[in-house]
Amino acid sequence: MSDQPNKSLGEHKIGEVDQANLFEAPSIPEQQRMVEAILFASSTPVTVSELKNRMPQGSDPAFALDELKVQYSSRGVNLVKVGDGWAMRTSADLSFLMRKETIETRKLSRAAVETLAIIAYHQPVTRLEIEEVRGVGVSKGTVDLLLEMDWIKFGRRKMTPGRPVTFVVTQHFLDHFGLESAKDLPGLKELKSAGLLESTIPNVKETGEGVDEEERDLSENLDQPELFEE
Amino acid sequence: MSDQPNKSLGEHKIGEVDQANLFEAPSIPEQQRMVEAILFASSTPVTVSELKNRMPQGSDPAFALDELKVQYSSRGVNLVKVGDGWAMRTSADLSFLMRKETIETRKLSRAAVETLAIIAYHQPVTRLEIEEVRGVGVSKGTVDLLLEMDWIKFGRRKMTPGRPVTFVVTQHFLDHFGLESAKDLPGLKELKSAGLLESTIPNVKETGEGVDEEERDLSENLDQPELFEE
Amino acid sequence: MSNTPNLEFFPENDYIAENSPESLVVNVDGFEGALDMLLTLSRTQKVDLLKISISQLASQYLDFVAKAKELRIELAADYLVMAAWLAFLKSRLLLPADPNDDGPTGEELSAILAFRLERLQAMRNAGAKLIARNQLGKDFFSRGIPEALEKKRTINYTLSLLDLMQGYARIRTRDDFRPFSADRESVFTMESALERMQELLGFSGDWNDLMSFLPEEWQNEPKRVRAATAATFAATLELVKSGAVELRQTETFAKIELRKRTTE
Repeated sequence: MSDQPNKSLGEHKIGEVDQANLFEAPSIPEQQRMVEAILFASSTPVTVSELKNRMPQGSDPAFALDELKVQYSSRGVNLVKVGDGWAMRTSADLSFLMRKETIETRKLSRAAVETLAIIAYHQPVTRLEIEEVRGVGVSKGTVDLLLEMDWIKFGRRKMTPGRPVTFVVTQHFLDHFGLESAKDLPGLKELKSAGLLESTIPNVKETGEGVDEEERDLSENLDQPELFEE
Repeated sequence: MSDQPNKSLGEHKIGEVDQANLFEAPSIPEQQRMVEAILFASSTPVTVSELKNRMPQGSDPAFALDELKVQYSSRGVNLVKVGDGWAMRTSADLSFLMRKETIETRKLSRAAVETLAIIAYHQPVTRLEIEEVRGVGVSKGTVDLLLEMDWIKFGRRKMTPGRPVTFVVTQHFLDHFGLESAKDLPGLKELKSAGLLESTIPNVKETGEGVDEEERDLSENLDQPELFEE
Repeated sequence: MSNTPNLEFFPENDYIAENSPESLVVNVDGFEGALDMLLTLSRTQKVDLLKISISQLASQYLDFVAKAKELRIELAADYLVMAAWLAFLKSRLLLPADPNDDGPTGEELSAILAFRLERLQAMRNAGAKLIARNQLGKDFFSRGIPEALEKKRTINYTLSLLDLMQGYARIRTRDDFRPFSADRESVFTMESALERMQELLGFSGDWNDLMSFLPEEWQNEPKRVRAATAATFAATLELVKSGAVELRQTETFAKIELRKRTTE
């Protein structure tokens, strides 16, 4: 919300457009208006390629998006990236105003939350792998519920005997939890470096004698509730 | 989206807020964010009094709305008044982005093909004459479709009782089929030699008593072998 | 090892419900399987997971299973599998390692169990963190009045000159058979002739000329006479077939006569 965008427009694009695509591409501010209109109108994320398809020839929605993201970052409505798509979402700090809009959701069972977390952090993951982590069978009802909520979907089959089907999280999952990608899951890095996202112990011989540094860090990490900052 | 809002904030309100309602009312930019978020998320237009109810004490949504309205006036989404309430709407000039145009290729119905063929071969021809040749009625939809496709148009009225309107083919029709004039259409003899006509060519003179001049002309036309080239 | 597990220590009070004086039913629903129970048991050691004594944990668990047996508590299969595995682990930890044995050492087995407990705990924490995040429809919102994408379908009709010509050829060919549909006025149908004959026969028992059965208005124009004659003759044949009428013709091109058949 400053004169920044205009500056960068001048630098990056307007010259190009004027010379090369004078009668083709709309001006950069126009392109921004178009991206704005399309994203505001849609309740689900819109991909860059879909934006491109809907905008006039020669448009560069990716560039317009970058600018808009900055402009909206301080507003009551923000431009957020969700997987491959972009969406307008109200700022989370204003949730107290939205009691009227709040949708009452059913509380998920512990099994469902754990299963969802395992799928999100281990994806793509087979049912058997989920069961191994939890030490107990995964009920059909739990998987069905998560599928029905459109939080998980079937991924590619594993190239292991039986070619079991895998589960992955959906774009709607990312959208629901305000994640740009599955890589932004809280604590993912720490879990990964601690080897806790492996299906087997990273190094059996070593762990038998002494726990290595990373694992010790993790355990401390887990005991200390982390503040999540976005 | 310029530095306007900041300017106006400074002039109009910030002073007031700072002095009078320091711990009560949110700052003007905050109030704008709130109004923005509420209007965005609401499923119905929101009135000023409803905004006031939902926002923290001391807020002045009417003022925030005025400011926002100006800010959004040049954007892809505008703040519009709907009845007593306010809502966000796509800018009218961008409504074309809200349409997804798909082009579907379809075969013309048999009735339409035959009607068009009769018009092309017999023009100018009245609806009644078309029906006589086809042996069945001609639906309004078929004629409308051909008119809409700009393949046929109304010709002169016939100088017969009732002065019925006639149909002729258009320039667009000729262009579409690469014909210089409707006379370039291959005659019945060519159709036959091309194997398109199974039975004998009927003698036009016999088909009825009231063959008018034009039809006779046509039949002569058809007897003269014309080369058809595409 | 003095830490003999007391069944009452389990978190929920309703964990064990008295069913009958002789048997207790363990509410295993409170736990998500044996691993979950081990994780819960490990918390009683009040140390962090990595410093936990696996051998102590194994003993706790085995004592629990033994006590359950003593009390005739039915345990799910996976609890028993875990018990067997832990018993094996304990024996490995107690006995000196056999240099000829290629199997995992007690320490390795312990590490595996510790890893599984850690991993489960980590996923449990991750799930809690996930659910604690801001959520769509609860903390942040999408557009309340989404504007639908209006789908406009443009239909492009295809028509080649060949289609057009074929269409025309089709109509012209059809013209050859037009009398069937076009000349309704001079058509006397067999159905109406049959109807008429049935009426007239009621009054006549003598031989009558077929032509006398033609309706008056069909006797003037040759075209109409032909049509009426054909229809009436066909109707007559139909009546003969059903046994209502007798038919005779004395010689070629002579009059065709008919009479009502009398039932004898």
